[in-house]
Amino acid sequence: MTNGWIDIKNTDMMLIMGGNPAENHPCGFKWAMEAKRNRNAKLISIDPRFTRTSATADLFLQIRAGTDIAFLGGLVRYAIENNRIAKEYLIHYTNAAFIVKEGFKLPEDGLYSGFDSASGTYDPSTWNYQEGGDWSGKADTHASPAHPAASPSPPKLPPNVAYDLSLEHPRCVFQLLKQQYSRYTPETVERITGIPKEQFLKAADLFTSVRKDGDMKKVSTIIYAVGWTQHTFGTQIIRTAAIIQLLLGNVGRAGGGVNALRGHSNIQGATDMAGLFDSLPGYLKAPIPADTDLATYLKRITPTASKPSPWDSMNYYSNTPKFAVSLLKAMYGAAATKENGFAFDYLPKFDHDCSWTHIWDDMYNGRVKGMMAFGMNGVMIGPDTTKNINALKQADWLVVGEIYPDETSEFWRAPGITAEEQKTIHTTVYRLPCAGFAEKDGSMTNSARWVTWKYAAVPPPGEARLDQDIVAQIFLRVQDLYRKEGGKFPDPILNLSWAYADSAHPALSQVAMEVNGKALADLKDEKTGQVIKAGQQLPGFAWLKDDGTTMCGNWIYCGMWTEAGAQIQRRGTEDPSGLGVYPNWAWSWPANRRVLYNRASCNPEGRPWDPERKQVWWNEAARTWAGVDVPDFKPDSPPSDHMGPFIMNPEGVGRLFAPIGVLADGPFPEHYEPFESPTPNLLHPEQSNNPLVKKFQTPYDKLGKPDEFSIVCTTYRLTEQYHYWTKNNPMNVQLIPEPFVEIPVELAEENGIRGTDRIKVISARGTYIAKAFVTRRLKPMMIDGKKVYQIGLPIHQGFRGITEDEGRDARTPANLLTPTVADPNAHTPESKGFLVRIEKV
Amino acid sequence: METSRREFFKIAAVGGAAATVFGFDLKPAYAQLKELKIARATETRSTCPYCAVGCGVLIYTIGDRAKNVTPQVIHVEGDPDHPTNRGTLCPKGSSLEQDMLNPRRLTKPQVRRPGATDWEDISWNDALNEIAHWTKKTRDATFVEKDANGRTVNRCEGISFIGGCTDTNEFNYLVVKTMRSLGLVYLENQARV
Amino acid sequence: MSREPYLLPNGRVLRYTFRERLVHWLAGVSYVYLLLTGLAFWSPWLFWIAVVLGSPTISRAFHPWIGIVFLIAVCLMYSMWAAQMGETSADKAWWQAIGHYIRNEDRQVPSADRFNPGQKLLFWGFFWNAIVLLLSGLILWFPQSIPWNLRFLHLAAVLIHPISTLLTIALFIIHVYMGTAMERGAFGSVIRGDVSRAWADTHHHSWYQQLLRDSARK
Amino acid sequence: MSQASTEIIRISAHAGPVPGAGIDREFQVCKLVDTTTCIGCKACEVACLEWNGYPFSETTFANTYQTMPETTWNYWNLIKFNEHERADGSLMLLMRKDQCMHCEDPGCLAACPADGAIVQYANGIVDFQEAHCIGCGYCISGCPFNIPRFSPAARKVFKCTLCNDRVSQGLEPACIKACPTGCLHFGTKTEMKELAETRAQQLRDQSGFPDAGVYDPAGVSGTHVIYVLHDAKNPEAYGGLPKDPHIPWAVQLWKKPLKWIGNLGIIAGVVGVFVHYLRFGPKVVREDELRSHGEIK
Repeated sequence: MTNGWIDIKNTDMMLIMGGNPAENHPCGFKWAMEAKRNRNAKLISIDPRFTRTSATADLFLQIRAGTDIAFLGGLVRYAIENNRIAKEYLIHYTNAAFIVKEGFKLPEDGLYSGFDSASGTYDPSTWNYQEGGDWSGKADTHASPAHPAASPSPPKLPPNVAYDLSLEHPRCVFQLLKQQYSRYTPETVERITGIPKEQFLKAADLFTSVRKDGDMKKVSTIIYAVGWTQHTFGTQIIRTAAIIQLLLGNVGRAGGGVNALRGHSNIQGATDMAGLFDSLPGYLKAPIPADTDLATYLKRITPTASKPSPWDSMNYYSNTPKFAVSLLKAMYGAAATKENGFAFDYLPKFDHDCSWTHIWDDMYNGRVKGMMAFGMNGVMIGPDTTKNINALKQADWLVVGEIYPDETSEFWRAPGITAEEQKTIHTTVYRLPCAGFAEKDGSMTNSARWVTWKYAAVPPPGEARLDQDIVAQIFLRVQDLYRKEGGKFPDPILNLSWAYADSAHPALSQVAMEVNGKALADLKDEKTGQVIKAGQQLPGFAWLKDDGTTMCGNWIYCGMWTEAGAQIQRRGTEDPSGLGVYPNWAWSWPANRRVLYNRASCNPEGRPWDPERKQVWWNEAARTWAGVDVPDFKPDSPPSDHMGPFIMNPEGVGRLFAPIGVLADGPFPEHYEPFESPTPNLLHPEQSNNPLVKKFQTPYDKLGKPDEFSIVCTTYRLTEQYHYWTKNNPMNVQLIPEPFVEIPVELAEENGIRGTDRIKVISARGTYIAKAFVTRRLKPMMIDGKKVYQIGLPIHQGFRGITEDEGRDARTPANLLTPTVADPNAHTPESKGFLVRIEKV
Repeated sequence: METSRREFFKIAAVGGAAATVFGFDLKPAYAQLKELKIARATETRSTCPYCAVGCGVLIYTIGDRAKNVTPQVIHVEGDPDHPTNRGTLCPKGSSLEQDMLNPRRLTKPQVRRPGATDWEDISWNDALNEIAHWTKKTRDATFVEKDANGRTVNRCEGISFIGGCTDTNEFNYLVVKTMRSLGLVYLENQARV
Repeated sequence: MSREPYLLPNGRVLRYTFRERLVHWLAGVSYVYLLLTGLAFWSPWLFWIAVVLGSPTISRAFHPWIGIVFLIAVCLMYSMWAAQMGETSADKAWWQAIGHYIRNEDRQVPSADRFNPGQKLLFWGFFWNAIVLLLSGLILWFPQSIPWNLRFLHLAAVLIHPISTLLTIALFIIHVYMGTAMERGAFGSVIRGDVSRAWADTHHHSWYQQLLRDSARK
Repeated sequence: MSQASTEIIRISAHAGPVPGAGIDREFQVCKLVDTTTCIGCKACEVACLEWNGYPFSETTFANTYQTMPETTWNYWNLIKFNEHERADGSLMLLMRKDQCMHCEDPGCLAACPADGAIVQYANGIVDFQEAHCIGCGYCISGCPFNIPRFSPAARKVFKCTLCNDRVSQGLEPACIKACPTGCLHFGTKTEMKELAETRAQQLRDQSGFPDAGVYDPAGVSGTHVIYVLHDAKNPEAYGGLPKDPHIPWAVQLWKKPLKWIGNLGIIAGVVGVFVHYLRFGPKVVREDELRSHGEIK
C-alpha cells in the first residue's frame, strides 16, 4: 500500500477492483466503512462476482475476469476526454511532459516497438525519453536527432530530458497516453469486459467526479489484491491503476494512492526480506552473471538522475551501493573486505527465471532435486496441483516444516496414487513440526508497511520447534559437514556471520538488531556533528556507508531497532492530526513514514492541496519540510528547486510512461486476454495474449479452447477461511463446512442443476468436484454479442483437513484447474480467469 | 494421533451435559451473573497470523507468568489499543484459540522413506543430520562455480527453498542469509503467488 | 353389564368393581398431580407447590408423563363406562329438575340410573378435556419442534391448555365436593367398592331397582 | 458500567417484590446493528461461540453463506443472508445479525412460569437463568422474534445473554468487540438511537435509500438491540424480521384476563360448594323408605 489501512478513512471515493477486502481483510475494511459513514465517501466495486464487498458498495459492476486493463484504459480515456484530470499535478509530478524518443510505437497491433519474435522479448531501447531541453512549441520533424541503432548495452535514461510543459508535443508522454487509450471507447469496453456502456459511464463519471472542474480537494483511492496480480498481465493492471491515480493527482495524498492489500500476515515482510529469486533484502536486484564484480554490479543497479534540466531529482537509489555493501557486511561480517569486493562472489548469480512456476517445471525436468518448504503448501497453491505433485515425485528429497498435516508433505499419497504407485515414488520426505504464531516472537510487516513486534504466549506443543531454530540447526549442521569434509566452494557457508548468543536458537531480537544495522566504526555526521560509536545501532538508513563501516541486513528496515530501543515495539496510541497517522505506534518503513510520496499532497508551492487534510508542508520560516507524517522528501529542498516528489524514481516524478524496460512488456499497459479466454482479443485478434509469457512444455501444461471449455472460472478466498490453514480449525469448518462452486441461476437451469447438487468443474488440466451454489450474484454476460457465463470457486479445501479426513468432502484442490502461465514481470501465475465446463455428478 | 471431529463433539457434548443431569442443577441457586473467564489471566500481545491487516490480538493464558505454571491458552480477542483493528477481529482471527488448542497439530518429526506408504517417526537429531547430508550432497552435485562464459556464478542449482508468508521478518532474513550462502537461486516465497 | 353379583351377601350393594376403583384412582391421583404441578406453573403464588413436589424442573419433566398416565386412565374409563354414559330420555327430565337436585329436594328429581346425568357430564367432560389437554400438551411438551411458521399451534396450545384445565377444575371441584361432603358414602364406594342399599336406592334408584329385578329373575 | 445497572428489575413468575424494581436507571445498554455496513463476515458468530465456550457442531452447505438455518441453543448469534432484488433490478445481499433483541417488554419473561428463570436487569438485558429454568419452553411461545432455543440435552432454554458477564465488568459484548466494520456498536440506548437515526438520515440523503430507517419496534416497547435497515418498510426481507412484533395475543390473554378469570373461577367454585354445603348440607339417604319396604332391617 502506498498509504495505509487507517488512511482509507480519509478518502472520498473508493474503487475496489481485483480485491474483496470485506471478505479478505475485514478489519482493514472498517476504514472504508468509516469513510462512508463519516465523509459520505462512495464505494465502487468491480468484480466478476457480486461479493460481500459489493454488498456495501454504492455501485457494483460485474466484469469479465481478466479484462481489467480494458476497463481501466476506458477510465483513462474518460478522464482525459472529460478533463477530469489534475493538470498541475500532472505537469509537475509526472512524466506527462517528457518527450519520448522517436521510433517508439504504440501497440495498435498488440506489440510495442522492439519486439523480437525469436526470443519472445522486447528490445526496449526506443522506450526512452528524448534527450534535450524545453521543446514546447518545437515541431517534431526538425527537432528529432537521428535515431541511434539499438545499442548492445542496456539502454540508459538521458540525464537531460526533453519536455513540453504545454503537453502538446505529439510525442510527449501525455499525448502518447491519450493516443494509446483513445481505442478504449465505452463501446469497446462493453464488448471486452461485458459491462454495459451506460454502467461503465456511470462508474467512470462517479470515480472521476473527484476532479470535477479541476478541484483538487477531493481524493480517491484504488484498492486491489490478487484479483489483479494473478494474471499474465497483472503488473500492467496495477500500472493502469497507477496511471489513473497520477492523472487524477491522487498519489501521495491522505485518502489516495494505489493500495495493494496483501493476503498474508507477512507477505510484505517476506517480499521486503527478499525471499524471492530475483532480489536481495530491501529490493536490491539479485546479481546476474554479467555482474562480474561488485563495481559492475553496483553500476548496473544504481540509477542516475534523468529529468528536465530546470528541475531537481533526488534519485534516492543513487545510494544503492551503501545499501548493498552494508548488506554484504551484515551477511559475511569480517570476511567481507574492501579487497574481496565485500565478498560479492559469495552471492549466487542467477542466469534464468527461477521463479515459482519454474521451480516446479525445473523439478519435473530433473534439475531441482531437493526442496525445503516452510509454511508453504506448494501442492495446494499451484498452479496445476497435478503438475506440482508429479514434479515432487521426481525430487530426491523434500523437507516440509508445518504445523498441520498438509498436502505437500503427503503428495505421495494424494488421491489417485495407489499403494503400488507409492512404492515407486523415491522421494524422501521429512516433516518437521514447527511452531504456531502464538509460540514465536518476532516482527511482521503488514500491508501498510507497519513493522510490529509480537510476543510468544505459549511454548510449542510436543516436540515442535521454532522455525528459526530448525533453519539454524540445519544450516549449522551443513556448515559442520563442510568444515569437516570440505566440498564445493565452502567459503560463504563457513564465513557466514552468525553472531547470535545461542547459535542453534538465534534470538529474533538479535536478528532484528542485525537487520536494522549498526556502525562498525565511529561515524560522524559532518553537518550536525552527531557521532555514532562503533557497535551502536544505526538510527536510520541515511547513516549507511559503502566503505564497510556500517552493516545492515535490510536498508529499508534501518531505524526499526535503534539505540533508543525497539521502535517496532512502540505502543503510542496518539494521533494528533486525526488523519490516522499514529506516528508512535510500532514503526513503518521507510523511516517511519506512513504515506509514501507525501510531498505530492502539496501543490508545487508546498501548500497542501486540501488544507483540511494537511500531511506535510513547506515551512518557509524554518526553511524545511514539516508535517504530521515524516516528509517523504529531501527535508531542506525548497519548492523553488522543483525537486520531484517521487524521489525513488530517477526522474523524480511519477511514471505515466515506464521507460527502458522497467516493465518487460511495455511502457503503457495494453489489454491482453487471459491465456484461456472465451474470446480473441477484440483490439488485436492476431496478438491476443501477452507476447512475453513463457509457455511450459510438460505433458501437464495443457490449455483449453473456448469451444470445449466455454465458462470463465475464477478462484477466490472466503472470509470464513484462510487459505489451506483453517480447514484444520473446527470453528472455521463449522462456518464453511464444504467446498462449493458459485454458478449463475441461468447456467444452473440450462444444466438442470439445483443448489447443493454435486457438480464437476472440468478444465484442460483437472476436475474439481463440489456442491453447486446457485446464486443471482453471478449473471450471464454479453461479450462481443456472445453470452458468456462466469463461475467462481473458493480455494480452501484440499485432501487433508477436518472434513477431508472424515471423508465428507470431495478431495480436490481448486488449483487442479489452474494453468501454469505467469506474468512476465512479477512471475505470478494466472489463477484468476481460466476456462472450464461443468457437469452434474 | 488425531482425534476425529466426531469424537471431539462427543467429548464436548458430554462435558456440557454433566452440569445438568436430568434437570438437577449442581450450580448454586442465586448465581445470576457469570464470572468473567479472563479476569486474572495473563495477557500476551501478538499479531494475527492470517491476512496483512496485521491486527493486534490479545492471547489470554492461565496463570500469572509465575514460574511454576505452564501457560495454556483460554481465550483470544482483539487488542483494543491497536490503531488498525481497535479490538476487532474477523472470523478467522476470532477463532485463533482453536488454532492453538488444535488436536491436529504436528508434534513429532516424521520421515517418509523412498517407496514407503506411510510415515515413520524419527528423532530430531537424525532428521536434522539426514537433511544436512542431503543438502550437502545435492549442493556439491549441482554447484556451478563458473558459467559457460567463465564468469563466476557460484550457484547451487539443485535445491529450492520455498517459504510461507506468515513467518517473521527475522525468520525470512535468516532464510535469505543461509540459503543464499548455500548458493540457492531457486529461492521463492508465497509472496510470488 | 358384568355378571358380578352386585347385591352382596352382607346386605350391601357393590357400587364399583376393583378394576373400576383402581382405574378411578389412577385417574384421580394422576389428575391431582397434574393439577398441582399445573397450578404451580399457573400462578407464581403457587410456584412453591412445584418446589414441594421435588423441584420445579422435576415437576416440569414429570407433568407430561403423568399426563400420559392420566390419559391412559381416562381411556380405560372410557372402555369401562362409555356404554353406560349414553344420554337417555330420562336424563332430560333430570336436567330440568337440576334445581331441586341442587337444593337437595331429591324427591322431585327423576330417579337416576347407575350414573346420573351429572356424573355423565363429569365423565364426558373429563374425557374430552383429556383429549384436548393431550393434544395441546403434546405441543407444549415439545415446543422446540414446532416450526416457526406453525407457531399458531403453539400459541393456541398456550391458551387452550389452561382453558381446558379450568373446565376440568370446575368439574373436579364439584366431583370432589359431591363425592366427599355432599353424598356421604360415595367416597367409600370408590375405596371399598360397596354402598348401603339405602344409598343405592336414594342416589341411583333406577339402577338399584334394576339390580333387584335382575336378582329376582335369577 | 456500574454495578447498579445489573440490578434486577423484572423477574419471571415471581410472587412478591422485585429487588431492583423502581431503581433509578442510570442508563440502559443497547446494541446497534447497522445492516448497511454489515459484510456478513460472521466474526460476531465466532466471537460469541468462543466467548461462551460452546462446542462446535456439524453443519452442511445449504446454497448460502449462512452458517445454519436458524440459531440453536448453543449458537446464539447468526447472520442471515438474503439475496434481494430492488425495484430497479439491482441486486442486494442483505445480511443481518440475528440474536436476542432484549425487548424492553420481553415476551419470554411474560410467558415464563418459573420463578426467576428469566430476569431483566436495570440496564435492559434480558437474561435466562439456567439454574431456575425448568425447561418448559413457554418463553419460546412468548418471543415474537423466534429466539429462545431448547436444549434437549440440558433440558433448558438458552439464548444470547448480551454477555452480561462482560458487561457487568465494564466490557462490551464479545460480538460487538469483534465486529470488523463497526456495523455493530454498543452504548446507551439513547446514544445508539441517535447514532442509528443519523446513519438512517445519511442513507436517505446520500445513498439513495429513501426508506432507510431504524428498527426499534414499539410493539415490545422498544428493544435493546436496534437495527438500521436500508428499507425499514420491509424488515421481512432481512431473514424474517417481523414488521410489527409484539407479545403474542395468546400469551397476553393467557397471562392477563384468562389468569384472572381462572383464578376467580376456581375461588368461586371452592367458595360456592362451601356455601352450598352450609345452605343445603349433605344429601340424605332415604333409609326410612327402604326400611318400610322391608328391604333393610
